[in-house]
Amino acid sequence: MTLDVAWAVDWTRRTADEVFARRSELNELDRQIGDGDHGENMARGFTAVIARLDALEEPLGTVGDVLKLIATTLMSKVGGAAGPLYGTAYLRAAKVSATPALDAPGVVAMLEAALEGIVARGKATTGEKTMVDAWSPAVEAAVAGSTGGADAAAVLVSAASAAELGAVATIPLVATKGRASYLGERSAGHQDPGATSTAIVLRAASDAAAAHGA
Amino acid sequence: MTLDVAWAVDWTRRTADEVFARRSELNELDRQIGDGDHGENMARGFTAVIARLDALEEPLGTVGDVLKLIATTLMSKVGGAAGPLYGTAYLRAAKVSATPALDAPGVVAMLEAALEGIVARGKATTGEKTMVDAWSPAVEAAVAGSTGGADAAAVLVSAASAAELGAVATIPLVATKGRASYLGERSAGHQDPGATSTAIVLRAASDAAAAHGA
Amino acid sequence: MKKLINDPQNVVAESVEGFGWAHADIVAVSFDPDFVSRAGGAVAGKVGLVSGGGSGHEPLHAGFVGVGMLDAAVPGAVFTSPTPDQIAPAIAAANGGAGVLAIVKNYTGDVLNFETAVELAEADDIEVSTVIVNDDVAVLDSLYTAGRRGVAGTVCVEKIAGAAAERGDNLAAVTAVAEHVIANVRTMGVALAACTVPHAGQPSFDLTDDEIEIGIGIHGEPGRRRIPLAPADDITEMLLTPVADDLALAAGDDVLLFVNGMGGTPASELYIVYRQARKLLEARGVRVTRSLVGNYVTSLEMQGASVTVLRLDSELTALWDAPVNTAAMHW
Amino acid sequence: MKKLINDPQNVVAESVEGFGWAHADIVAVSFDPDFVSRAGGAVAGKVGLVSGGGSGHEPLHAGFVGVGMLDAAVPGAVFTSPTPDQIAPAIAAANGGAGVLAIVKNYTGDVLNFETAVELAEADDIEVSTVIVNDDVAVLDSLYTAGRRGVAGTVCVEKIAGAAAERGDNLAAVTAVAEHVIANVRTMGVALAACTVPHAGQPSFDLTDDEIEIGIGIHGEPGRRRIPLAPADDITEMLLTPVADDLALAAGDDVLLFVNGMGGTPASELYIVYRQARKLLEARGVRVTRSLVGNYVTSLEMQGASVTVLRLDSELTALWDAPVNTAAMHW
Ligand SMILES: Nc1ncnc2c1ncn2[C@@H]1O[C@H](COP(=O)(O)OP(=O)(O)O)[C@@H](O)[C@H]1O
Ligand SMILES: Nc1ncnc2c1ncn2[C@@H]1O[C@H](COP(=O)(O)OP(=O)(O)O)[C@@H](O)[C@H]1O
Ligand SMILES: [Mg+2]
Ligand SMILES: [Mg+2]
Ligand SMILES: [Mg+2]
Ligand SMILES: [Mg+2]
Repeated sequence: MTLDVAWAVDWTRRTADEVFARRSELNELDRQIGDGDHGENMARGFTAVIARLDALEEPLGTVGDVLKLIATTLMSKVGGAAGPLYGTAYLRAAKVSATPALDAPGVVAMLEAALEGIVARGKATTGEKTMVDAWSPAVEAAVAGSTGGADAAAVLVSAASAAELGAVATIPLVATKGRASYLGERSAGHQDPGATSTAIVLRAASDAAAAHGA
Repeated sequence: MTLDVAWAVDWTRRTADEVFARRSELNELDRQIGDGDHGENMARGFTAVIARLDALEEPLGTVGDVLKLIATTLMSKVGGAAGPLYGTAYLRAAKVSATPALDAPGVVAMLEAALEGIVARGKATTGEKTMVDAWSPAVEAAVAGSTGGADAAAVLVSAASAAELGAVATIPLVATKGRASYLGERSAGHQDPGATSTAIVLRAASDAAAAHGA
Repeated sequence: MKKLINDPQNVVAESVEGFGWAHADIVAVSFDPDFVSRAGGAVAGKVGLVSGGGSGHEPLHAGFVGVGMLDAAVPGAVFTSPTPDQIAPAIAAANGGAGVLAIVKNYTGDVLNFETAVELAEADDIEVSTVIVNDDVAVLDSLYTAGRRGVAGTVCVEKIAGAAAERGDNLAAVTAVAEHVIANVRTMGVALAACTVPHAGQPSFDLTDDEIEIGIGIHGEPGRRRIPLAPADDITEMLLTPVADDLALAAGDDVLLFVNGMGGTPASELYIVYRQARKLLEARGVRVTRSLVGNYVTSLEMQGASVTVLRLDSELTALWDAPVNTAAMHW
Repeated sequence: MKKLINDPQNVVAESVEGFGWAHADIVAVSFDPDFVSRAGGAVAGKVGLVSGGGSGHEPLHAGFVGVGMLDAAVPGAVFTSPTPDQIAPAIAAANGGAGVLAIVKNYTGDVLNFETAVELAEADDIEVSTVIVNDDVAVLDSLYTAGRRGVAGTVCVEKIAGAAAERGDNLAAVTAVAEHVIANVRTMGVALAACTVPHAGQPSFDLTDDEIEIGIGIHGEPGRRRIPLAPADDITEMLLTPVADDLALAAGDDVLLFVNGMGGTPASELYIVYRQARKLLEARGVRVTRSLVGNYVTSLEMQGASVTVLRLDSELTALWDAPVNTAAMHW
């Protein structure tokens, strides 16, 4: 199977729905160790993304076109740290996805590009209690899955599960990047909001793939 | 019996003790319908009064001297509405008490002068929910007692009791003078702080008289 | 109660001392009795302006001592009028030989203590005239009250009378200008949350999470009525309408629109109130030709705001625009 | 949560609109994308100054747009950095042909969004240099953090670099002055009570009635440590000492002492903090030659304060004293 533009659009809508549904949860996670706006930022961004998707006069041609629309919208609407980080992630992902559909290696390349974008902008490595701690295991899991012969949808299942585990695994970490780092030791004991939203994004991708895999 | 300078000093110390003891209660009454400082104002004033009494090198010669010391101290330390009102009350009372001791008519004259001073400054009549509603029945009771042949101490007992009843009777009133008047109808249902401190002052006078009547 | 204070009894003295150090180029501070006067002392030949009142309304009044505004300010205990033995020396310190205007907010305590102080000053041969500021339209009928309170409009009186004194008007003329401002300035305020007086240790009134007080004064008193929390635009209308009605504002009138913060309200919220008040004035055909937005007459950290409108004519406008150099107002 | 707002989503837009109306002589407001620039536009031949950041810190930054300070300010959502598509047009609006200095507070979001905006502006052939303000000594070791935050010291950078631009310094020189200020300014803050972001509806952190947060930033984040409430003099010492130590202040140094209110602190308390901070500096032999006390860099209605010290030399002093005409700073 491959994942086409319809999948990409469905992924986006599912991401938006889940971000809206978990907006307060993300705010609350950010309130514990940051400034309490991560849910708000993501919701504002995805509201604009959906508005732009809805306003499209003709369907987009490639997965990359969808991802680029998301990238530019998030960059111009989200602000904060998440805006440029997710913006760059989607932009880099778009660049390697200029095709009508992605197979498993295509999905891996897309996820790798996203992570590279985040690291290029944010300069964080794993263990710093940021969204990198969700993206990085997700990419590793995707690589392993694809190498082992999994199809695109299965690759996304592994990536999403790894991101979720990664997000939970940020709880004991002491932040050394982003706003939570100002708290020092006090940042331990709380789950990173950006890692949590990353898990949301990747689970939406996987759910959309499952729905389209029929 | 007559009430001498020692009585006046004892009256003052008892007033101070009772004001200190009931400072929060007076603040709280004032918080309900005013700005919450009446206990503070009275306590600041009587702290200064006691300090000046304690600093005296030789005893004062007349009851009026004691009252004048209180008057000038309250005027310069209390501020707010209570400072000038009590200040004038004690000043006028001092003027008619320029004698080593007061008999019953002397006590009546002193109380009448105090009330006149308050009315002259504050322009309130009875029923406006002010200290006048304690002073006025106190003076009436004192006049009645003295006319009926009561001695100085008994006159003060009547005055104090009347002041206490008068203070309680301010509860249903709607204030039309002072800060409580800004509340309009909402001032009803609360006891006036100035009327309450008046009852404190007069009960202290009566208690001091009882102690000295021996 | 959490406050950045030491002993509650020393709040005013310590704060005024810090104020004096921070603004030593503008003010001089005297202690025992406590008052603030212009650095350099009274200006010979100029009418002196003195105001004062309870503390807790900062920057009022000490923040307005300086060229173009007050000559002296007298801080009482928090929310308590100062005493005559503070006010009289401040009047003397403000006297440059041309007499002194005392600007008094209409509260029983302030009026009585200033009255006595003025008598003392006059006994020392200082010519004093007094104006009573009473701009608060929340106090409806002075037959049944101690009269309207003096609130944020006091700033307008101090600024404009100060400019008149600075340009050399005599005492009668400065007094007339002050009365002219008083006749044309009205205010109404709202509180979202009470303030806590240092000695009290608890809020000055109790509001639930969805109630506000309309028609509050500046001493933490409860207001005229308690209503459910409403959008800023609606609240602003409840403040602006009685002010505009009381002034009988008509199309073509020029006004100063002054949105005052009570101490604990973010500037952003004050501008939201300003925006709506301005819309409402313009809908009446009134032109807002001057504006002031900020914390000028506060109630400690009270959350809330007041809306003040001053009807302007060309003279008042010119006096408003005249240079002023004080700690809290400067142009 | 009680606020004088309408729809939480419109807080910034409505507030900025009101701000623009109130100060139309000083600023012009653009919407979609939202930014504030000088009335009259960029000054030909002058280096332009742009700053911006999340809203909720008013008067920072829009209140500092005007002659002698900023040319444009970019307000983001509350406590959220603005986006490149707002910042880039603001840079263009500030460009008088001599290039633009972007003054960025050191937060990941601000740095990243400004980075992108600067790239966009440079693509339009505008010369831009960027300085990162990082005065907050509460953030101890930048090895383990995103680096020290930019807080109240930003006002000093904007004022002094603004004066350098106004006197005609070129971009390199204005940038050097800004860097010089940044190298010599340090801040530390305390919160007594958290603030409530409009969309959140609950306080940004929870403190009991006898706890305070030492080392807070300006976004309602919790601080470095939570301690029991203490007298103002003790708290002030906890703020001033790390600031003075980090600057290695020595006897004979001249400094600007800046006590900043976080939005919900009465002016009287700020002066109590100022008084003690000044005493402590003087005890070190340091001379406080300039002072600033007030709400300049706020966190909505947070109760708290910060202490900023800027080491002065004669040039910085002269630039600080240079005339400035903005909504929130004027001399
Ligand atoms: N340098 C960084 N690299 C990667 N992710 C980061 C970095 N800094 C912050 N983040 C992520 O951004 C999230 C916060 O986003 P958000 O709350 O929207 O922005 P802000 O911190 O500006 O308020 C954090 O939870 C973290 O996952
Ligand atoms: N015009 C008046 N005549 C008589 N008593 C008055 C008048 N105005 C106020 N009072 C009394 O003063 C009391 C308040 O005193 P206080 O709280 O010390 O002063 P303030 O109102 O200035 O805060 C009221 O309870 C009332 O009894
Ligand atoms: Mg955040
Ligand atoms: Mg009172
Ligand atoms: Mg009082
Ligand atoms: Mg943020």
